[in-house]
Amino acid sequence: MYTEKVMDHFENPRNVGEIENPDGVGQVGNPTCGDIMKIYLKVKDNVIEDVKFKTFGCGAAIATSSMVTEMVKGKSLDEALKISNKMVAEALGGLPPKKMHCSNLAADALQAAIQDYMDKQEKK
Amino acid sequence: MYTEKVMDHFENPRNVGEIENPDGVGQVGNPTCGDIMKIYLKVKDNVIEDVKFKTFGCGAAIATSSMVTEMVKGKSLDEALKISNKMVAEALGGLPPKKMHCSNLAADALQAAIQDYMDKQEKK
Amino acid sequence: MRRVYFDHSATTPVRPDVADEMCAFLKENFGNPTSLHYFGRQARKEVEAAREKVAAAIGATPNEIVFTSGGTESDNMAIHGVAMINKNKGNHIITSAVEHHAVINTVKALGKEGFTVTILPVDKYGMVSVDDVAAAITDKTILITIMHANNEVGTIMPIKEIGSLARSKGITMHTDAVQSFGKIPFSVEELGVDLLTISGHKIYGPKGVGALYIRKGTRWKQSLFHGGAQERLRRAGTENVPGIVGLGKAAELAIRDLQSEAEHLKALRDRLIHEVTTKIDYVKLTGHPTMRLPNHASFTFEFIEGESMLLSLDLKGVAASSGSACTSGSLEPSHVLLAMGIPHEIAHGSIRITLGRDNTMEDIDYFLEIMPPIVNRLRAMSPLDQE
Amino acid sequence: MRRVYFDHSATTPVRPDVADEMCAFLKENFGNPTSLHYFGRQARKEVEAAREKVAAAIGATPNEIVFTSGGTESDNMAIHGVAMINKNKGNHIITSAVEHHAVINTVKALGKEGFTVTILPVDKYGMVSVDDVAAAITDKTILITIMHANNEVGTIMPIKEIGSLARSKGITMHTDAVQSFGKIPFSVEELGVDLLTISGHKIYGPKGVGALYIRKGTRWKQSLFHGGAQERLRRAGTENVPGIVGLGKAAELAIRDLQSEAEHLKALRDRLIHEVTTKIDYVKLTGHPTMRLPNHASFTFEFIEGESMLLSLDLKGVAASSGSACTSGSLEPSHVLLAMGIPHEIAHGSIRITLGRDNTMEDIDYFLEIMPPIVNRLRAMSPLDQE
Ligand SMILES: Cc1ncc(COP(=O)(O)O)c(C=O)c1O
Ligand SMILES: Cc1ncc(COP(=O)(O)O)c(C=O)c1O
Ligand code: FES
Ligand code: FES
Repeated sequence: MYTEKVMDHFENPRNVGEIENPDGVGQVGNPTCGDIMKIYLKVKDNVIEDVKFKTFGCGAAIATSSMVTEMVKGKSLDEALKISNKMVAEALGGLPPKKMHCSNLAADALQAAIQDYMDKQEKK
Repeated sequence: MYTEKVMDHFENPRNVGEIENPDGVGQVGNPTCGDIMKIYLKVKDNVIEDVKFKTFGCGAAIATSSMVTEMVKGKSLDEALKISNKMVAEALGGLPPKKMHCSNLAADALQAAIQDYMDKQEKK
Repeated sequence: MRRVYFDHSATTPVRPDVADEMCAFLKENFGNPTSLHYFGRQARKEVEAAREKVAAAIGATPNEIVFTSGGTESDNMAIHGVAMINKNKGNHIITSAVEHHAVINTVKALGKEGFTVTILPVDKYGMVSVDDVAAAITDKTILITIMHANNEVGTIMPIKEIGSLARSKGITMHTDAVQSFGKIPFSVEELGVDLLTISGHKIYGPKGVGALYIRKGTRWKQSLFHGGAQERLRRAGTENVPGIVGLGKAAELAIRDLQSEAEHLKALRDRLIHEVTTKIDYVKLTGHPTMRLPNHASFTFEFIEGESMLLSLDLKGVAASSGSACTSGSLEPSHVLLAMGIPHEIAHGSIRITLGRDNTMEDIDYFLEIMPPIVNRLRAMSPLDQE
Repeated sequence: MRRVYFDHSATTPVRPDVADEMCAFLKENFGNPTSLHYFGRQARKEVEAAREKVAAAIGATPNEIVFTSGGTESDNMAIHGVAMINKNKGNHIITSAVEHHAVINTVKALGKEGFTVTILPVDKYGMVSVDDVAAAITDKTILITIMHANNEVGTIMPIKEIGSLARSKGITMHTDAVQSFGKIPFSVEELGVDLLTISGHKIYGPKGVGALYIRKGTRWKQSLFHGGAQERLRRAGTENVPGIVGLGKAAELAIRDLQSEAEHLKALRDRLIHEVTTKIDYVKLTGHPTMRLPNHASFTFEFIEGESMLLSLDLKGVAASSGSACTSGSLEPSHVLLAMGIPHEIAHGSIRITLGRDNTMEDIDYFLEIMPPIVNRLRAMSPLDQE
């Protein structure tokens, strides 16, 4: 049911883990519904220098988390903000219809992390 | 679905035909319902000397007609009157449940033929 | 004893190619197609390949095909599902008097649950008239279900005309194509139907599997089985994978060979019909003389009864039937023949000879040799007036 | 790659003996059992022989067995048929929260059609309490339907006690024995049930065939399919003869081997359960520790999600599932685990290992070798607090 690309990201997820003292953190989902994604950002000069994730969820959830981190690493925040769930799914060669919402989660977690970074910047 | 006995009587029916100047004739059923049995009797000293049948109907109808004629040939009218549809079916080694009514027809045709003989006697 | 099978409308032998494919499958590929793992995916692949074959065979897209346990389930599912979803829109259903029991009994059951039913008559050939359909339509009509070809008398109905009429009125149209599929060419587009029933065991495929075509966008809902989410929620229950594989293969081969088979069958059939109707007295062909299935010959023999003919033929090794396999077990004469205006006593003397791909001209010759004495013997036993 | 099949509750491979018999049948004996002629009678003989085998396997008489297209159809047919015939007598149906969807969705659908439904809770082991059943009974209760063994957690229900309770109150009792049949010994007499469901593909038989036991004298009517007069008017549609033959054979063999299989399976299962629960942290066995199917082990692994475990196992060649095959395709956690009081986030981390006759201790060893690193890897990826 999953594409080779999905399985590759599931088996060898990129950027798993946490960043100590991150510049931004985003978390979406909750354990009751069975999916949680957490994304950590390190930002320098408006560019995402480093990104890591932790995910509790299905295979698609793990693969989309991995893919989204790969897609934004080295990108400017403006570029990163343009990443939609559709783009994530496409980058993985597609997802089964039932699993499209998993890609939502990944994009949402990223947006949340960027928002968190921006909020923190404002407060400075 | 039919016993060997039924098939034997179907394949080699005994006493098929008509009797010229019969002493009694019985006919039951009608072509609309798909079954007609006609039994001809020759009676002497209250004994059935000869009996013949003609039948329009299913395999069971033909076999029960044949069997009933065989059962009554040479019997006294009193004995013949005791022949029930159950006895005919049993003599054939049984009939499928759906086909039990065919044995009714045969016994009924016999009774009708005897009745016809008796009616004629009375009128003499 | 020589054995001749002449009852292909009741069921067909499984083609060796189909049986081989199914057997390989039975032994090796056993997964549940719903399972996510390797074994499940292997099974899923085959189910989807079969779906593509069935879809291609009737000119549909794979998503429009739902696998079922057979023609009976497909008919029930089609009719009930359209009735249930449309019951607030209308309650009138049109069918014909010569449908298979799977259709007519389903429609009649709905008739007891508040639906209004029109059962259209047929002409002496068993044909429904398009004008009758048009006249029966009301603004409450939600479904027209009329078979493509009749199982008892082989008549092919004007489904194309009825289909376009239905479409022009926005009425959902179902056809039972169990007998026509694989025997005459058609596509769902050409017929203009919204739902169409097929069955595996009538096309040299396995028993216990069938399909329902449901055109994309058709107002229909699953209303028979509750359970798992199989077949995209359109049919609950673990898929009969080997059966589905067999149906796919059988459908593919049936379409591939349709043209050449039809020629072969027509040659046999035409000789059979010609010889029987000329060599035996008081015999009539039932069904339409030309608009009929290529493998189908059906007759009435006056003064004698069908079952006794069948038994006599069986004793000589010939397997035929008198109407449908279902009615063979019952005592009433065929509802199809009665609807065609054939009197009861004559309807009782019906015989159906349905040919198949393995039949030969020798089979026909054999039948023509044994049938006249059978008829003579039974007529000699018949009390009916024969002048 | 080593391939280990651990999903026998989803479906089983067809036993070679069964497949051989079916294949011979597919190729040679193709008649329609309703047909009167030779070919029909040959098929009929085999159908009735299979019916005797199935009847013998559950201690019933052959007339009490109706063949269907599978467990889902049998469940639907049982429940709907009892509801329809008794609707003037009463309208209350009792079931449990852990039934298969084929039962619970059917009962819920009746709940929308004027029936009152009681869905009994279960304890933390997934067990229904007999007292709860007794307390739920009203003078309107017409049907109790509670499964014999649960497919997701393997718990065996006190059907004998519930059956005799139902009988003492004159209430019809149905049990879904799809998972227990062939795995634990029982007879319909001993269980005291009026209707009982079995399915071919769970006992090393074919998919697409099942049976419903209907005790003589039970108030039940055919209410799903309309059509021909097959199965003594209890199930319309041409019989799936090869499937039925396969089911008969599979049932016979399952009962013959039940005792020895059960010992083999229990040895594997017990080692599996012991090792998993001692070697891996934050793991719990789900279902009853002793009143469970001999081949059934099911667990929850905290902090991680089921599908990702299944995918990881699959990459190593191990086929397992997380609950039922039906729910594997869905996003909600199992209704069974939730009914047992397991919190959502833990229910999401469930895995079911169901063993079969071809599994070996090496298969268990292999699983025990690969599972801990999988759990570790996924837990390392999990954002949930793990102290
Ligand atoms: C026209 C027609 N419809 C439906 C059916 C039923 O199909 P099945 O036997 O697969 O249930 C048949 C055959 O029996 C048929 O001839
Ligand atoms: C307990 C139970 N009931 C019913 C079914 C449905 O049976 P089938 O797959 O034959 O439709 C299953 C299996 O899926 C089951 O485990
Ligand atoms: S994250 Fe919910 S199913 Fe994939
Ligand atoms: S005489 Fe009517 S069915 Fe036999």
